[in-house]
Amino acid sequence: MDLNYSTEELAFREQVREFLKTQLPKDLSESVRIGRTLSKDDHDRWHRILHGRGWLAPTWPDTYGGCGWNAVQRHIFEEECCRAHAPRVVPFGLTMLAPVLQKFGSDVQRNHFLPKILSGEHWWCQGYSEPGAGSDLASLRTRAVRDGDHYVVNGQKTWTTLGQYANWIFCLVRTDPNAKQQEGISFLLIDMDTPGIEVRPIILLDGTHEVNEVWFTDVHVPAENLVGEENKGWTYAKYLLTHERTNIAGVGFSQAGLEAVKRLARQQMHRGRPLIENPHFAARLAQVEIDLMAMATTNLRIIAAAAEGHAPGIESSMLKVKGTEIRQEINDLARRAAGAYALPFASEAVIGDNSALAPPEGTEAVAAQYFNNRKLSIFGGSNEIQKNIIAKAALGGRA
Amino acid sequence: MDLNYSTEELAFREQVREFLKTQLPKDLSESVRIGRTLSKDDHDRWHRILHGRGWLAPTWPDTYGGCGWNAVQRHIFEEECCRAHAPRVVPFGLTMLAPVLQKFGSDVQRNHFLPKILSGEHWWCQGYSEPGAGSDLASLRTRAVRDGDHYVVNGQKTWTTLGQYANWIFCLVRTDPNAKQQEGISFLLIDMDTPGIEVRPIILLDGTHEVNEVWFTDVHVPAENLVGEENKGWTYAKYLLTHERTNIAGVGFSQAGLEAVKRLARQQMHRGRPLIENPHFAARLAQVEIDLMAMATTNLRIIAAAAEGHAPGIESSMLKVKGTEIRQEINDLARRAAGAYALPFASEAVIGDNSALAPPEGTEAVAAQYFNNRKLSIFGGSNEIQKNIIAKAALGGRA
Amino acid sequence: MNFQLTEERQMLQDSLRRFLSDRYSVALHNDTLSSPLGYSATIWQQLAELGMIGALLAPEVGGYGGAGFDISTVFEELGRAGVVEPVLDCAVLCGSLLAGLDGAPTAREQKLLDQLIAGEQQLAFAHGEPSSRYERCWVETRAVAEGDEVVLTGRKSVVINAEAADQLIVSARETGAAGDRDGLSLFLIDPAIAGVRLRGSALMAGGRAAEVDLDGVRLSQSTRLGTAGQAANRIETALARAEVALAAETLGAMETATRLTMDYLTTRQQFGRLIGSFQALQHRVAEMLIEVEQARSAVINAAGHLEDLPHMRDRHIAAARNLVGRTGRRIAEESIQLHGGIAMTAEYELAHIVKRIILAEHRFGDADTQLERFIDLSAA
Amino acid sequence: MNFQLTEERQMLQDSLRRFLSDRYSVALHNDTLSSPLGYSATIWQQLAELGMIGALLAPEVGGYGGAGFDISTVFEELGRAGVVEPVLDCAVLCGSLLAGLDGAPTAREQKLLDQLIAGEQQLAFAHGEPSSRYERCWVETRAVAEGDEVVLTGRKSVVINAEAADQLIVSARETGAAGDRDGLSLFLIDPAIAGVRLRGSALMAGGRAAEVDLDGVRLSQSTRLGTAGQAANRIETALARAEVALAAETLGAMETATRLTMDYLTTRQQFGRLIGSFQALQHRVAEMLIEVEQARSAVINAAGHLEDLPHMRDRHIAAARNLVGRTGRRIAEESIQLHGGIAMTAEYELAHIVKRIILAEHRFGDADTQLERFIDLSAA
Repeated sequence: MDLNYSTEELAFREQVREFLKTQLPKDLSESVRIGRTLSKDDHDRWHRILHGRGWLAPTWPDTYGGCGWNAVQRHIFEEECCRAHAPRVVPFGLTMLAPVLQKFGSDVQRNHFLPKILSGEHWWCQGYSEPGAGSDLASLRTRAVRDGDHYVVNGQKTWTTLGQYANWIFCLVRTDPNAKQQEGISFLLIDMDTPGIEVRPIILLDGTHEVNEVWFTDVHVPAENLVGEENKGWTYAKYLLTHERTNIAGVGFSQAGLEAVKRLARQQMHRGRPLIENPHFAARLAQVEIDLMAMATTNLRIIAAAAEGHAPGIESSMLKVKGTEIRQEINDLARRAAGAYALPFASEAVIGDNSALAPPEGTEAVAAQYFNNRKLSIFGGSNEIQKNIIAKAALGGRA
Repeated sequence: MDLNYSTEELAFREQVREFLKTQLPKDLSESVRIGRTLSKDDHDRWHRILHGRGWLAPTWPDTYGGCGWNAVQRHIFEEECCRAHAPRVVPFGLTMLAPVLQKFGSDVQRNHFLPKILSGEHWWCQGYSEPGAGSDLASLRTRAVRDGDHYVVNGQKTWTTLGQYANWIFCLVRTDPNAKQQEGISFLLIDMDTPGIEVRPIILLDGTHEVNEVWFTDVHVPAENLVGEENKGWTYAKYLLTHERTNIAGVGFSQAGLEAVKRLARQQMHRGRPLIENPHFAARLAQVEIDLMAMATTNLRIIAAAAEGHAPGIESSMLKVKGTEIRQEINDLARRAAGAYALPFASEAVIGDNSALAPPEGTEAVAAQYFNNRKLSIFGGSNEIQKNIIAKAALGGRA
Repeated sequence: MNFQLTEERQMLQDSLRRFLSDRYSVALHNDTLSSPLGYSATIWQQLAELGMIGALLAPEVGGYGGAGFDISTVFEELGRAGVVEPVLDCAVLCGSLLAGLDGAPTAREQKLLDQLIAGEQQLAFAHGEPSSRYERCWVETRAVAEGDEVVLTGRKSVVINAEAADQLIVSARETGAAGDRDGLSLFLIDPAIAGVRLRGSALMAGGRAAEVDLDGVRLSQSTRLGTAGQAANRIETALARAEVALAAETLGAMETATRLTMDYLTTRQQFGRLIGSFQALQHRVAEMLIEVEQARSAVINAAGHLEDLPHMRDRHIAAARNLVGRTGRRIAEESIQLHGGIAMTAEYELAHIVKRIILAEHRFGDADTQLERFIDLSAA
Repeated sequence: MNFQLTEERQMLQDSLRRFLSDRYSVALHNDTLSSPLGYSATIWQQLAELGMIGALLAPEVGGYGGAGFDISTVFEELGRAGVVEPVLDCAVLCGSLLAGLDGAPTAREQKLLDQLIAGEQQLAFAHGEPSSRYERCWVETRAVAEGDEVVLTGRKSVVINAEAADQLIVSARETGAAGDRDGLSLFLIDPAIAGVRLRGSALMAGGRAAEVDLDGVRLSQSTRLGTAGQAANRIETALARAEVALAAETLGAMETATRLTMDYLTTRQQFGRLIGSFQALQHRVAEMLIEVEQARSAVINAAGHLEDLPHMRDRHIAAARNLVGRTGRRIAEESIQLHGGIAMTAEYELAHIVKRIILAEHRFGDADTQLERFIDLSAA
């Protein structure tokens, strides 16, 4: 047992810190820190900087331009990025589609698409969810009918994150309507510029536009954009979902969030003393910090096992559940700390003038983040689905 | 809307208080207050005192010797008894069997048994649960086979509360093994002195003996001890269970328990100040007190509706769940308040010498009560069963 | 003991419920959120015509209600529909400040009250400050007498309805230190006068608020409402009434959230079954229903003690707002979770309702603050 | 970073687990609960022969372990089996007090340590007092020097293993006020000497304790362990080691409770189905499993920082004991609830396990006390 990083790991961390200190633009880290919504350009800039350093694709094999890092190094990189308030890299191409192409794609597909993911020429989004099929993904109804050397796609996808910026979408489509639910599904790559595609914004309760509906009306997709075999798409989809789980615990986000709450609670006053000294607030804060300390170690245990080649099983589900509970609790604490300043909309307050009447620093986005992050326990396999998985595995064939 | 008792109700409360002040033996209330286990004689004494006053059977119709109280009066009586630390009246004969006899028994049975319940000559216990049939009561397997003018009973009952003191037991027995589960059950009255009955103690985790197993081996029960019709016992059993729900919220017990915790927390010291001033302990205490204040009003709302003739529906289940959660939380607070003094067994500490080395007052039984009252959320229809009932009723035929 | 609404209150409830279920749509909600006023002037006028504002004020000052159960009846309905109009700020807070504690209102106060009841007057209470958090008497804004005038200097935070208000009621300290009950006064201010500066924002759950800067604002002494330095009781009473209103509003919103969730669970299919048939979700619905009943009882307790002695009144209010804060959060979060993503879209009613529930905790004290108050009042 | 047990610790774990699963039955448990000693002298001797006591002490004092992960490895196994023998009190607490902080133990101390490791010495630490609650330096018992002698007066509360102990280690104050770190000393006392009075009780979760009255107990100055008035560090280190042990013990007990619950859910039928097939119960099992992993991580953090600087060490220990206290309660209560009544009978293993879990919170500080410590240490 040894809870400390090795000398090599510490040296690596130093290298990452130095990079972030010198290469991460200050305006980007400031936006992330205060919870401002990032523009497409913000995302692109950071993408290019990481690509320039060769650190864009930690999970890719070396042959495709990965970093050759093990699980512990990847963890260190993520932890440091969170601490430095680096933007989160948009994952749809890099960590979701790419592994599928690397394992199941044709040589032509790999050679064509992977470099464009790295360069940023292609911005991918995910066409999985449909209205009426939330956690029950396999009940999807978007149809693709083979017509010569094309598929003709009709149907609707939803919850398409940042679809407004994307120029490509990978989709699960039903190619055999008579097969059983999880059979008859295929995995298609679709250029968003193809006629018949319409992207409609979904405005969330906090006023943000981060997800979309994508409608397909007689969209013609070249047959060479089929990944793997027709009707085998469910296999690839499941493989992709295991990669969606990278950094599922969100330890770094929680640690950064907790620090932000502490800063706010040191500055907000209550009966003439900093709020952080109030015993009831301090108790909530300590409680979640203790939970986070434990979860960070659970996360490291799983990472250490992964670095030795053990594939995580239900541990991923455990980290998803506890990790999102902790992040949501931190969001709740942040809104609490802000007091009445949680009431106004962030958008106006942040973007408005910087007069003496501005709200206190750190209160701008707390309510929006609280509401927005209710999604954490819903998407990526709801926490209920995760508990089903854990129980089924633990009780085995026995119940 | 009026949250106050009427003048008549206040006068009634005064009458009850006066009675308790003058008639409740001090040693009994002291035993109840500190959580000492009551002896058979303790129970019998209080039973006789209430009988003497005519206040033993608040829920019985006047014709059988009831008090003629409405729901609000019954509530006031229970509330005052709890506040005065009166022993709880053993309910098996008075509030469980008696309503069944009054509604479904023969004249002979009513005339024979009801007066002996009031006089205390018969101490009843309940033969419902069986090993392997907890919340799923209808799966019971104890058999009764008709043989001339007798039934011959074989099988086993369990969780028989205070069965060691009882001389009569009412039992659910299976009289038609071929019928569907809830049919083929009959309701039998059995003299515990009949040959073939054996009572075996079950010792609980807190060392107490309050429940038993009752074994039946070729026990001959006169056929006239069948209540109602053969194979209709499930109907009577369900009717009985609705009466088990009297005072299901346990508001009075919780209020008395909360007062006890406060006394203890005023006396226990922490860093040289009374524990009750510690903000974290005070927060726990306030939280449960607030919950209890609300539940007391929920209880009164249901009682007021009952006094006007509305039969409570899922409200009983709601009170059961919330009421037991609150009582268990108060038990948890009591053990917390006692600190290290929760570790020793109450039995020795209470009954031992009263030297200067005795434990602080109020700490004697806290751990035992905490463990013992885990039963509250299990028996009388587990809280899970109650939630099933609530959800089924609320979601209607819709799910 | 009696838990039935009086006939009058039953009628008020019925007419409000009918009006709001006819008129208060999600589309209206979304339009209102981004509107310049932050509320609908039409709805406001119609609510006044329904007599809803008068129901919140006592007959002595021209209303025909004003008791705790009047307030809770009205606000439960407003909460059920997710109404964002500034009823609480104009009618309850400012109405109570104008109606005052003892004796009859002055002629000027009565005129404002009449206009208020008719829906012709918008008001805002400028009380909270950057360092006050939820303390009721933490006022650092100073009022300094200079001859016939008083000069106000300070900053008021998150003043709801300030931009729309014809008049602001501003609290300021004439003597003493921040936190003292003594020394507080109230002033009636036209927000257009010199030295008053506003910076407005839309509120996430509807309505608008402003930061208010008071930079040497010169007022006539006659703008003071009531006796100099003695406003603490009046402020506390107004806040007590507002807290009962807010608790009832949240209760109503909790009812709607629970109803929407039950409707969803009994119509939505997943894995080939109604999702309401999954036992794990059923148990959570059962727990939600229990919490709603607890919240209802807490609101009854608070409303029923609103006319009680301040100490008793405030203890019940703190209890109710703590309970409603806690259970409200649970209902809001569970409603979203049991729905899934749909609950988070602005096109769906629940999105508005949960924002009302959660952000109510940020007015006059969240669950923790209320717990502290309850502890202090219980020890006293 | 490495989360594997060393080979030696793996062997220790295996041999303990094998021995306890062979020998530590529910029947033994029930017999022991009501026995005069409160523990089994046979089991105690066998544990010593297995080298279990030596594993808890450092090589410098005759053991072959003594690090945080040695303690956590041993106690997780003791917890899994629900062992009631006074390993924590004799070997960890008193062993650490005798092994001391700096320098080698004296000859007398080393002799006691050798006997302890061999299983030939029973000890008890008489430290807690009626008003100390869980404060580590709250000692009101006074030690007053009179020539070559010291006179002890005071009362010690719930001293575990006091009756069985050949020697008591008693804390007393030579100078200062209750709560001061300065002024504390430790004395080694034969409990049979004049002025010492014991009143014993069985403990609900196994073992026995006594109230200890010290009525002018006259001791030789040579009975003092270490420097006069400087015992606080030694006490705090011993308590830190005991808290790591206790947290690991509770973790082991949580594992057993969870395992028994899963076994029960997969064998017990109700309403014609395995009860483990009910989704509401499945989700609760999933939550239990998550909490056990959290507790395991918390214990690793505490054990891994036991040799760290006191401030860092104590912060991790407070965190671990808070988390284990909270999650332990949840596991204990959920295990009972998911079983139903059977869980509460003394004939069933779980009854003993849940008592160990819950009552562990009553040693050295419950979850709230640990939270306060964590807050204090985080602010420092």
